[in-house]
Amino acid sequence: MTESVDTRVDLGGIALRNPVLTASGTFGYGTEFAPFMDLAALGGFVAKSLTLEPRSGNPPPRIAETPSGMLNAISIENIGVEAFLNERLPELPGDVVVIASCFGTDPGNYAELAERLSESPRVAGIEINASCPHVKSGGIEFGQDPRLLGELVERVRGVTSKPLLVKLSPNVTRIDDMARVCEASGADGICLINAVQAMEVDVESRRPVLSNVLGGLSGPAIRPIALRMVWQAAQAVSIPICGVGGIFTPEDAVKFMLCGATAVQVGTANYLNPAVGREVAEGIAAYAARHGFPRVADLTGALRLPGAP
Amino acid sequence: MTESVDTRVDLGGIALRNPVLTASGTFGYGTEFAPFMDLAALGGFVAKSLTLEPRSGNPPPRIAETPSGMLNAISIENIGVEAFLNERLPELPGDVVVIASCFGTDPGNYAELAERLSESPRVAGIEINASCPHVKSGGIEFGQDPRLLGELVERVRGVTSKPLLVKLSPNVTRIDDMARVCEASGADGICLINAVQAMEVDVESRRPVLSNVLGGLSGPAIRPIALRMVWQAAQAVSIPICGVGGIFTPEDAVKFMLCGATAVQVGTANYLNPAVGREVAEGIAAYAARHGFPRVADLTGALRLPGAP
Amino acid sequence: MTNSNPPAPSRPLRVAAEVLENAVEGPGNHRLVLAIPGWPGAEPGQFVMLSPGGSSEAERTDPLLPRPMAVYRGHAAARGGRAEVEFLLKVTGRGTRLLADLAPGQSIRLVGPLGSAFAPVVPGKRAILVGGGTGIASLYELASRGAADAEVHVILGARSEGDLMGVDDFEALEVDCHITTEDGSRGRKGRVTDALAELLEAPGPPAELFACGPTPMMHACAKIAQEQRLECQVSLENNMACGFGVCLGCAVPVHSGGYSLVCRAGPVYPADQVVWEGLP
Amino acid sequence: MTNSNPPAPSRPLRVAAEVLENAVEGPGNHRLVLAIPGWPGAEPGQFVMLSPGGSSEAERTDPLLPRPMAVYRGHAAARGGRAEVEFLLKVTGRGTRLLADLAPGQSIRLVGPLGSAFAPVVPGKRAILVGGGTGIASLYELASRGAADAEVHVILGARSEGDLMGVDDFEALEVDCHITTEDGSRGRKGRVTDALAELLEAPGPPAELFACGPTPMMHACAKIAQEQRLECQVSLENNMACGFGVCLGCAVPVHSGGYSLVCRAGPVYPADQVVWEGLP
Ligand SMILES: Cc1cc2nc3c(=O)[nH]c(=O)nc-3n(C[C@H](O)[C@H](O)[C@H](O)COP(=O)(O)OP(=O)(O)OC[C@H]3O[C@@H](n4cnc5c(N)ncnc54)[C@H](O)[C@@H]3O)c2cc1C
Ligand SMILES: Cc1cc2nc3c(=O)[nH]c(=O)nc-3n(C[C@H](O)[C@H](O)[C@H](O)COP(=O)(O)OP(=O)(O)OC[C@H]3O[C@@H](n4cnc5c(N)ncnc54)[C@H](O)[C@@H]3O)c2cc1C
Ligand SMILES: Cc1cc2nc3c(=O)[nH]c(=O)nc-3n(C[C@H](O)[C@H](O)[C@H](O)COP(=O)(O)O)c2cc1C
Ligand SMILES: Cc1cc2nc3c(=O)[nH]c(=O)nc-3n(C[C@H](O)[C@H](O)[C@H](O)COP(=O)(O)O)c2cc1C
Ligand code: FES
Ligand code: FES
Repeated sequence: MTESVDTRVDLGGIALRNPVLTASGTFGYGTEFAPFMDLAALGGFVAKSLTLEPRSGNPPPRIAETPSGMLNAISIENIGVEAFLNERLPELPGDVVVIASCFGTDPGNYAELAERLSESPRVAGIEINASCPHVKSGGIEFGQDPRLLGELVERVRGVTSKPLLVKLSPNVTRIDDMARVCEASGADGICLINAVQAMEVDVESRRPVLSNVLGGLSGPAIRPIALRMVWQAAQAVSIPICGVGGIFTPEDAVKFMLCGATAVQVGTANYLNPAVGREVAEGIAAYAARHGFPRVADLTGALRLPGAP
Repeated sequence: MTESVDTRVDLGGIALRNPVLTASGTFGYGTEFAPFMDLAALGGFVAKSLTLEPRSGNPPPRIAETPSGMLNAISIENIGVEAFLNERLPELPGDVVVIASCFGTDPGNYAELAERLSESPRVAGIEINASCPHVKSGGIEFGQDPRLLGELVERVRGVTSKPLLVKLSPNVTRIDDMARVCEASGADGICLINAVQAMEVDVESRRPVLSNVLGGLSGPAIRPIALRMVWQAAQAVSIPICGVGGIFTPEDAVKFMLCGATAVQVGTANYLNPAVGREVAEGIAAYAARHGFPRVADLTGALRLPGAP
Repeated sequence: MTNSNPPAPSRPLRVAAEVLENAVEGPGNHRLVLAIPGWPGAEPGQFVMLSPGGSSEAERTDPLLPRPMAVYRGHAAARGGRAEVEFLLKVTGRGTRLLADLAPGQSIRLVGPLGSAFAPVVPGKRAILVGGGTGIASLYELASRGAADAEVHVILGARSEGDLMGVDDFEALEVDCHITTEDGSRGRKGRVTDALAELLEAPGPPAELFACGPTPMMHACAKIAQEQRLECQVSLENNMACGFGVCLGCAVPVHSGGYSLVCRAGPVYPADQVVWEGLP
Repeated sequence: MTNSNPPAPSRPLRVAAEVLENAVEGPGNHRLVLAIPGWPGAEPGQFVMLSPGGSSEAERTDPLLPRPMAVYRGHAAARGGRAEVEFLLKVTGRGTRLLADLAPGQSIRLVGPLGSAFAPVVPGKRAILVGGGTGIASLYELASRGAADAEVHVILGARSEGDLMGVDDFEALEVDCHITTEDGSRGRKGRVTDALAELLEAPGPPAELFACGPTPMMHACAKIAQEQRLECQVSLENNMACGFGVCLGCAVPVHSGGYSLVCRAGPVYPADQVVWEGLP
């Protein structure tokens, strides 16, 4: 029954064999997961956010556990775009869909990165990380100011013809406004949400648990917030949406699709279960089959509102 | 040892015997808790938000459970200000500190309510609910727009000489800006956070689980977000702050105080343990004693930042 | 058309109870026996809130909310002066799964007794008790206490034999028992309302109804009662966060205007007070 | 000053393991024996990630993250072709509390073996193994395998007698055992580093150190090794979310520049690679 379901979706021009991606920063550069699953079982994955130069991140402690969630302040530690293109990408099997994530401190950085990434035929799409919740400059500022965000997206749009996704910050008053800005500035799709800015304190030492003081909250705790934002964004724009935030099970993923997501990203769950992406993809197909949807793409927006039959 | 700790705090002119209040909407009108504890064991409580006229709220379902949290969309169901003043307040023992919460659709409503409440000597302070996450008009709009919020606070300030607290919405880009507006408009203190706007879906029926579609997320899941916002607000203003969001244990409350809160409110935890407010108050005093603080008020802002000794 | 008033509720307590027994009863049903210090007793139809985490366990915040469970059967104070109270629970999700996993000796947080009780059966009338699924658990005390005063008929229904609860206990009482299952695996094939309609056709003293089960079933019983002008009390199973009237989460619309709190004014209502149309 | 290279790590697996035994060992310590299907074996110093929820239990999302646990001792495949692997765990918080509560027959999710191993003891040298608190668990296999090749000394320390783990197992090996407790409740009163200093003063072949325990203790061992120009390998206990190098949460600063991942390049490091100053 599941076999007869068409699992393919189109995420702003990126053809995916199923709607499940793994989220940036939670899937390394892909190869780390090879012992646990065939990477081609995923729709694709978003690599750790890259900067022009390698970057070494925050001092420890960088992570903490919170109720049904985790806090992190890694600060975009990464190997840099050149090592990614020259060392990591070639290690990946050709049938794996790779989306590259860009991070910078000004639109110029971002554009330069996107340009460099666009040269590689192995990069299926580009995700702009406009939302890192704990880097001191860059990232979140773009995700919180509609004018800056618009400039950033336009600038990157100008240098790449690859499918362009924008990853939004949840730390805003109106997510629908931010979604509209992305659409108007030429994005092919939006991904939301990044981690929610948060904090944790150790009462015995009376210190913040993270060296960075502030961090990003991820995991099941934020799922109802992410779901709300995806629903609000889906009302506001017609470009495709990729739902991210606390997805651990196929049912979680289906909720995001019903609320309007074309695809989803699984993040924190990878740490607990390195094969979760494949399991979520299989489970979505099984759900579609059980509920009589011939294509998983038909789940997108299939929420029944109160009063509707 | 605990006995020797001075537990009193001053929350913007409201003298509290200890820093623990119970949060609006989670403690009814107080008397519901009499079977479970002596209400005078609390610093005080904030009654369910009131409107000028009685109000009957949303159709069911109104609540749902989420990972380490709950969603609600009650929509300020309440008995109205007159019944509160004439029927409920007189039932409460004289030594219980009662803070009244006001909700309206325009500054005029709020002011009228505050005026009426100010006539009662039993009302120790007034909390403006500028942040209900699921009422269609009023509430959250004020909490999300600095200009509207400033107008609202000024208007209410003009009609009452009672201590005036403003309860802020977490659904904003910059909580520090909202805190500053309150301070500049004459508030005596701010309370944060109200529930986070969120959503949940039932995959079997493919419907939102709440009749209202959107609801407010509360409980431990949001505690790291609340803690971050309290810390940010404490950096921005010098009026006292009351920390709210996911407090279940004395240690949770201490975290908020270390981040700058003068007092705390316990919300969702009351549903699981109707005596939790007393237990948190006792536990804060024990913590202060154990850590050598002669007054619990000394915990406020006692966080050690990285690099500090 | 008012029933005699239900008895005044006992003052609820919050306490850690000890698990004495937790036995499997057919697939997915458990009989949980708790020793509850200071238990004031409960009236038929009342319930408690049980926190799935257990209280000896390290604090976990998921699942967060306590679960409402009807007091199935109370026993006179037995071991160590603590009351023994029995619950029948069906595993339907995460919370009940954790309750079913509790081992004897573990302790669990409880608030109760809570809610309104069924008004007692009226002597001289035919009391017909209709229980569907987990609703069966709310009716045992009523059947047991009523049997002395009135002609008591009990209809117990579920989807399948394995979903039935407590049938042997009811059959051991001096009452007339009817079993229905939707798949016919035990008793009469069909719904409780089919059996009810049949029972009402039989000659006898005037009937009054007491029903507990899923909302659609309660609605169906209310309709039958209205058509035949019978007294009918229903007990509702709404989602609850607190159980004692402060979260306002368990609201049900009532004809007297606005909403009523199922945990406080209910769970037992005269069937004609509830606005059934549009209930989820 | 480089040690012989550690053995190539086995490919990790993700699997549901079955609890065979979970016995209390003194206050707050547990000996957990798991049957792990397909277990490839582990080298001394490697660890696994254990998910406290158990896998048969209803899904709960709190506590969320798996916990790192050293492989204490592996046994040759025993029951049903599955390897039996032993862990010693100390209850320090919610996660380890839940691990300690697992009952035989329950299943638990595991990822492993993970991380780097200790380079083997060098024949002809004096291998001094220093374990503090939970760090003791990482050293048993090294002591056991090394005893054939070298003169092995083991120093096991903890705050108090009840916090010691596995002492009897070490004493049953052909190695020289020293016990220290901070309160003097067992063995010598003081810290492991006191015993280490004394041992290093005794005449004998050149010494090399292998240490596992809390960061301040590792730092102290590193200092002694530096002062006395000894080879020293330390195993670090950082907080971890994934255990296989993708969250970047377990970083430790290293002299070669930037950060190293304790779960992947570590947990075992040559002591002089780590930048100790300012570590929490
Ligand atoms: C007054 C009353 C008495 C009850 N008596 C019994 C009894 O004696 N035996 C028994 O087996 N069950 C009884 N129930 C139903 C029982 O409370 C639910 O089956 C249980 O809460 C489901 O929890 P779960 O975690 O297993 O399911 P989930 O579906 O995982 O629960 C998710 C959420 O929905 C809520 N929820 C789901 N279904 C119900 C429901 N039917 N009623 C209330 N809340 C629900 C839960 O509280 C939780 O917040 C009673 C309910 C009420 C209101
Ligand atoms: C490589 C390695 C091997 C280990 N081997 C053992 C062993 O064999 N036996 C044993 O008893 N313990 C061992 N530990 C320590 C053990 O992992 C922690 O004690 C445990 O994670 C604490 O979890 P908790 O929930 O009980 O404590 P909590 O303090 O409640 O945990 C809160 C958070 O802090 C993290 N955390 C707290 N302390 C530590 C710590 N010391 N190390 C890593 N994470 C921590 C947890 O993962 C969790 O995310 C090892 C740690 C590492 C890194
Ligand atoms: C440790 C960690 C590192 C992350 N790094 C990045 C990153 O580099 N770029 C990015 O866009 N998002 C990053 N994220 C955010 C995730 O991609 C995701 O948006 C977020 O965690 C919410 O999803 P989840 O709840 O499924 O984890 C990171 C998250 C975590 C937990
Ligand atoms: C069911 C429910 C009803 C609430 N009603 C109100 C209300 O009427 N007025 C108000 O200011 N806050 C209301 N709140 C928000 C709480 O006061 C509190 O700000 C929020 O729940 C976060 O705290 P907590 O996580 O401790 O519950 C309500 C919360 C819940 C769960
Ligand atoms: S369950 Fe909270 S008011 Fe009824
Ligand atoms: S624990 Fe995740 S990278 Fe080391």
